[in-house]
Amino acid sequence: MGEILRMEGISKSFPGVKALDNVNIVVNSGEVHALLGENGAGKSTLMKILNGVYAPDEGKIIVKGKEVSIHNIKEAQELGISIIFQEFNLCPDLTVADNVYIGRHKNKFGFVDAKYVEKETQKILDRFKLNMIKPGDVVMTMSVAQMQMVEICKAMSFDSDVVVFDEPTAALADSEIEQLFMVIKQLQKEGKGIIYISHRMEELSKIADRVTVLRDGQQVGDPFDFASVTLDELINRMVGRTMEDKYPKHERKIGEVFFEANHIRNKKVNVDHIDVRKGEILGIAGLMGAGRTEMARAIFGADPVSSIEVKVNGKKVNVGSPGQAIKNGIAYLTEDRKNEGLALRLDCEKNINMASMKKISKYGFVINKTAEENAKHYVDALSVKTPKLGQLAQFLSGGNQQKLVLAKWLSRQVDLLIFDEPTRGIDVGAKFEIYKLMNELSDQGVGIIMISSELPELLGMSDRVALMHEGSIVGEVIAKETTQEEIMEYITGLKTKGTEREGNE
Amino acid sequence: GCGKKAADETTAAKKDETTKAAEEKTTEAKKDETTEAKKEEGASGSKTIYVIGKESQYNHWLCLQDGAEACGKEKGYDVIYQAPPLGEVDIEKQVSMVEAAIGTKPAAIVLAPNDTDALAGACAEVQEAGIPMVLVDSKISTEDYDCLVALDNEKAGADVAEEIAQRIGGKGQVGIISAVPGGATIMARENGFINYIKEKYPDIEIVGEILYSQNDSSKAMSQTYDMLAAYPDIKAFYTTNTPTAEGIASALEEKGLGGKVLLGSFDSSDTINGYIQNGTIAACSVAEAYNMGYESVAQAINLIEGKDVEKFVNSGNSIVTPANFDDEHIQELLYPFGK
Amino acid sequence: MNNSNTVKNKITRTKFANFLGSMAGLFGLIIIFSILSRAFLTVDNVISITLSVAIYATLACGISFVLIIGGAELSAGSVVGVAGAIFCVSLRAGIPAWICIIITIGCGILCGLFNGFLVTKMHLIPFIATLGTQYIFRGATYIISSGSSISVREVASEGDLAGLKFIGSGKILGIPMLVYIMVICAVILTIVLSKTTLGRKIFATGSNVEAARLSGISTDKITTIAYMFSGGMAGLAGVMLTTRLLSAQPTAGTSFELEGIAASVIGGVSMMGGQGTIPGAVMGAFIVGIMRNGLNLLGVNTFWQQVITGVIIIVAVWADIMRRRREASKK
Amino acid sequence: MNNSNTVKNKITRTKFANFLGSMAGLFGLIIIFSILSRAFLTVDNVISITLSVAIYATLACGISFVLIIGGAELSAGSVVGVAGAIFCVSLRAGIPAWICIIITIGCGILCGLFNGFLVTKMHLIPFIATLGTQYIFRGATYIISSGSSISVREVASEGDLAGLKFIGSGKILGIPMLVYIMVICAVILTIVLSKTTLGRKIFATGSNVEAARLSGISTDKITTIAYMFSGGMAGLAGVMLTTRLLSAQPTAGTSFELEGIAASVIGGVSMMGGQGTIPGAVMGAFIVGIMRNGLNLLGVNTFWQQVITGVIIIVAVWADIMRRRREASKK
Ligand SMILES: Nc1ncnc2c1ncn2[C@@H]1O[C@H](COP(=O)(O)OP(=O)(O)OP(=O)(O)O)[C@@H](O)[C@H]1O
Ligand SMILES: Nc1ncnc2c1ncn2[C@@H]1O[C@H](COP(=O)(O)OP(=O)(O)OP(=O)(O)O)[C@@H](O)[C@H]1O
Ligand SMILES: [Mg+2]
Ligand SMILES: [Mg+2]
Repeated sequence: MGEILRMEGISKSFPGVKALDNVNIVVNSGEVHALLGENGAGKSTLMKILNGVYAPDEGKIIVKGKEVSIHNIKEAQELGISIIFQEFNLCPDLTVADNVYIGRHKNKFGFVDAKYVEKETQKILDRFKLNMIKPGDVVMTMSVAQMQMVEICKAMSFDSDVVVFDEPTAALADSEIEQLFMVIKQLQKEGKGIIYISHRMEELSKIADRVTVLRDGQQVGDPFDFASVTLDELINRMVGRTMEDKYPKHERKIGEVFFEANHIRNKKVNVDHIDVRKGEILGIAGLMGAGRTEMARAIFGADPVSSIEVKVNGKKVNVGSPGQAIKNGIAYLTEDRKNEGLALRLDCEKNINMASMKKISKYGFVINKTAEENAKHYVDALSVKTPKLGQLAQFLSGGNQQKLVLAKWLSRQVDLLIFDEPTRGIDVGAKFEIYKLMNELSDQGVGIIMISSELPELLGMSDRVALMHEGSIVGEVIAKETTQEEIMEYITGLKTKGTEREGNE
Repeated sequence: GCGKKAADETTAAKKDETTKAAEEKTTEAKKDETTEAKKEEGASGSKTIYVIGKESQYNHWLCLQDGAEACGKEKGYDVIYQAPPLGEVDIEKQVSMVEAAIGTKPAAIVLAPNDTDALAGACAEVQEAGIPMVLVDSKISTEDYDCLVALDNEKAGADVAEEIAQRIGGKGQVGIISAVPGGATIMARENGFINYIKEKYPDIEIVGEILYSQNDSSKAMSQTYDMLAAYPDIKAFYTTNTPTAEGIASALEEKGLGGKVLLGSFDSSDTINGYIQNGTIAACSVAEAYNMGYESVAQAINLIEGKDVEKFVNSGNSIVTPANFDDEHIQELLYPFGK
Repeated sequence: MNNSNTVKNKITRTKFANFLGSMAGLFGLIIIFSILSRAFLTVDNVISITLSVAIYATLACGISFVLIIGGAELSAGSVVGVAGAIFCVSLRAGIPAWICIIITIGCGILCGLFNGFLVTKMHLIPFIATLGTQYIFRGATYIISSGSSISVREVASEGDLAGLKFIGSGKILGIPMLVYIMVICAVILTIVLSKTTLGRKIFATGSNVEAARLSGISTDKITTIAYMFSGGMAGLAGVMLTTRLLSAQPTAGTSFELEGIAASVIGGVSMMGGQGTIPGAVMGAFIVGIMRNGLNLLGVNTFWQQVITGVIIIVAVWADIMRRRREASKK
Repeated sequence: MNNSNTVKNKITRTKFANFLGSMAGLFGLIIIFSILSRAFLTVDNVISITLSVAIYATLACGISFVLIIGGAELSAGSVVGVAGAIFCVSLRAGIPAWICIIITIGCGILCGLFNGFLVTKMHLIPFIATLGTQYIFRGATYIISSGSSISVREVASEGDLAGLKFIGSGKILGIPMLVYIMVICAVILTIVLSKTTLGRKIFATGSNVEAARLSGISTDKITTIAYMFSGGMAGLAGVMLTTRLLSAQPTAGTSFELEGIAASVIGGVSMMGGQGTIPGAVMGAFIVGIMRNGLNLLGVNTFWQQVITGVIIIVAVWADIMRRRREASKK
């Protein structure tokens, strides 16, 4: 087990953020090196530096004893370093084999040796026993997990010594995760060094050998063996404070049930019943792909459903389109704010007022003063950092963009707010503000559904937690009375309960 | 309509013979040859004559079509009139049309070629296929045709030049806004005018470059304005086809210059006729289109029936001016389908 | 309050800067041509420029709506043609002229509705949908007019003819009626786009259709409305053209859509959607019109004019991209 | 080995299914017309169809490259025009015909290079870049030809004339030379697109330009090459048209680009990039050509033909979208 990669004294600043501050990491061959830290701790940035996406401000990279400088992904690959990003870099119209060999097809006089490429791809697939993927499959038709496997094959086709996985399980179902782990173990056996980034503590125990922890861009202590610490200690190192600090303490006055949705059915969702009380935060837990987003979109009328019944204050309402859902007091904050939440090329004011046209207009004419005052009110209330109301949304940082989306719905004043991963990619300070806001909203009697992949956040913020597994709600727990372990048991499908209870109601 | 009467007069002698002969023949033929004709249709001797024009929207072509169809009807032939949808610029499609026509083995093909060279190949193909080939309106650059029925565009251009020159007193500035560059007819009309002026009226100055409207009337209007601004003393405009003439005329009228700045043009349309009547257009060469169509089919039939045919048949034109506007013949020519 | 004021000022300033971009081009042209040709800056010539631009500008205003929503509009020229034919045919049917105008604009709006239907309900990409309707509407023009040009003098009643002549070539205070029409339309569309909720919805849809939909905007409806605006303006442009020429030709409006798109884009309307202004589009039309006029005055031949038009399109859009980049990097 | 075989079958099957889509349309048309017109399925007519389609199909093959890369190509028609002019002018200069052909195609490729430059280096969106060059190249055509049509008979030497006539209207084994040229080009481009690394890079760039770039493909270069292919094919189409007509018109090729785009898209080439085949594009050209021919034979008037062309574009693309949706939902 020799050292194959060393990053020394790496620092990197972005305008306004010190993303990395003197970070060191050493990877040995045949080990799975976990890189842990909160959102925004700088993990991805470190890996992007390793792969030449960003240049470090300071520090050096040493591969197999030789100092190197890496300027792009291709150079990294040639040095035997591959990364599997969470957002894929595949060409959807091409086949698996073509994607694996993209840009470097073996050729005779410029002709593609399709047979060779397919054979080689097949070899790699065989090596990892990925027999459900064929070299000739078109990527567009594959599932997310399969696409990830293609990315891995691509990395392996370079015969890389170091493979980086940046949150690989984020989009995978359980069985798929098992398969991924098998692949990783295989790599390990072959003597590769693996850097593994994940927010899921539970799965780490299955594969991680050593751990490096980052916190706010700084390294916390030296790397240590995973087996030598308990999970609690690990989290303590990552967060640097106890759980109580992270979520604002709050007493909620919960009213009666005002929102109900029944028989939500479509391809991905099969939910019989879900309800929300006034002033309540209902958490939704589930693994990625459990269908939480799909359920939320169905309630919001964003996607077609085969059946749904929504009652607000006991009255059946129509949610055939987002417009109708909004009219009935339902709002939805998408998980993908760049593509679905914001009009990036419009300014803050227009984004904030986008869902509140009535409020800022008379007889269909916009009253500029009202519009600006309204926007300004929410910019102040959420302390959105922007030089001016006329700033285009695309120039705001991620957290401030998220606040803009929030401002849009606060301005609309709805009864039910569905937050889908509201704190994804948001720094600690901004998270805390969003939590406070959620509390304020619940004080005003607004019901909240919060979808989150971070169990601590769910436990810290919600009153009840509905548990989803493979499209159905398989149970419901009271946040104060449960543990992460219990929730995990439900959402991984080990345990079901409460489905009968809901059925009986 | 279509100035048919007048046309009859102009080529009276010729026509009497041909039509009478044909009439006799057809009536006989109807009795004796119907069965035979039917058989022939199955083989190659169909009774269909394709007339492929340049376009199908302006009176000139409608009249030509009328004349052609009238002649066909008179003599017992089916005349099918076709034209490319984009009009004169649509050369490639016209070639395809001729080729498609050859494919159906018609009795004869009458063609108004959109281009002198471009259609030459197609005409040769027609002749190779043993189908009588009559050109109408314009010629091609080769001799691969049996007969040409046309008006001499260069001479017509000179006719218009003479009329305009007379009206402006033989001196002053004249501007030319033409249609689409390149076409043989258009070029002949441009050259006829320019050469005549240069030769006969050295005191008349043709100003600036020839502008091209691309058959867009609104562009022609703007170009007229621009010419007027650049050459405030301009005495007359000359143009080579209908859409451009309409544009220039309405620009002149808009400026209140109708009849003060003269316009010489070609071919008629309802709109053009109005402009002649009110004096905006001072001279307009109108081809005897009905006669052209009629004569082209008549020659085609002569060829089908194995008669001798001359290589060139002039179909003639008239210069319409505000002065002769009310003449009976001119009225027939301008309002072939009634007002 | 103080704070809010500076915010407002800043917004105004940015908009003004954008506007200046096109203005600079316009004034550059004007200055060059007034130096090179004495005939250029005369009252007559200025009026004749506005007159030649009026129809294109009207069309460009409508097309801008579609471009802002992120669509494409290749059928506008054919709608101009079909509108002229419908106008004359309905005049011929003895319908009073002002009703004919309404009918014609209505038909233009229907054409837009059809485009909108193809794009939103049949999910065709806008380029293909409007390419198809370009053929369809042009064919319809030929069919309606039986393929021949129709003279307004022949089909309109005496009284109507006078009115139509006045619209097409009359003047009030020395300014042609068509220019008034264009200006009125531009003002109305500017107000719609910048002052109404509809305008905001159009920008939102053009900027990010999914975000707009999830904000409760019925983006299909808004998209269709944008196409209807474009169709309606093309219909009006058809009426304007017909009254100006006093005849409707079946080929009228051919390739006007490209001129309209070029004008919009030169004036800063983004073909990616979400950006653009009506005054910008009008200015774009003027840039093209002034250039044509100036080159005609200078006696530059039509062939070079085509080349120069192409160059101006490319340079104008490129300058726009550069300006935006600079702004982005400045922030 | 067994495994790899089934894989191949799958690929072949999918491609075949796509191909079948267009084929179905084609055969549908053929059957309908052969029933309706006895003249349709004659040898002569079939040859005349292939002849009339040859030039459009050649053009569509080149345009497909640009569409597959995710671009737009509005200048192809003007390149056809400029190519014709250059061809005749170089003939006039006394250069042997075969060298003139190479020069002309070379100029077409240069036009493509210029488009590629505008798109990749000046970052213009393809629609605008090629709209601009449409004007520029058309203007250049007029300038080069001095605005008048040039007769090949006048400018070519005796020997060359015979050769050019043979290319334009000669036949071997009863099949016109132009058809051979078209087929050879289609075969070559098919091979380039499906068998070479260049082809893979083109698909990769069109499918996901960012992924392609990160994988070390110089997407700018590939994009430019695609435009150069299109330019080169347009240049060749210009030569073909000139030899067929034996003259170069300054207006030659006007709006050919729309026909070419329509053909490609009807044949299943996606305007969003990443999808399409050359045989598909050729088939698309044939669908349009057969329809025109059939309607001519049936004596349908040209006005209705325009409408029908538009309808076919819309229906073909819509059917394609539906098929893809069905496939996507199947998986
Ligand atoms: N391109 C960028 N421009 C500006 N700031 C950036 C950029 N990329 C990252 N950052 C900032 O750098 C910090 C570290 O980000 P990074 O993506 O490395 O976090 P992470 O540890 O991967 O978090 P997560 O677990 O959410 O993926 C964050 O504050 C982020 O906002
Ligand atoms: N647009 C899409 N096309 C194809 N598959 C999708 C799409 N959106 C989601 N999926 C897949 O559908 C499944 C359910 O996704 P969904 O987003 O509902 O899960 P989720 O529980 O909300 O998880 P997340 O934490 O990602 O929000 C996943 O496997 C996901 O990859
Ligand atoms: Mg990260
Ligand atoms: Mg989700």
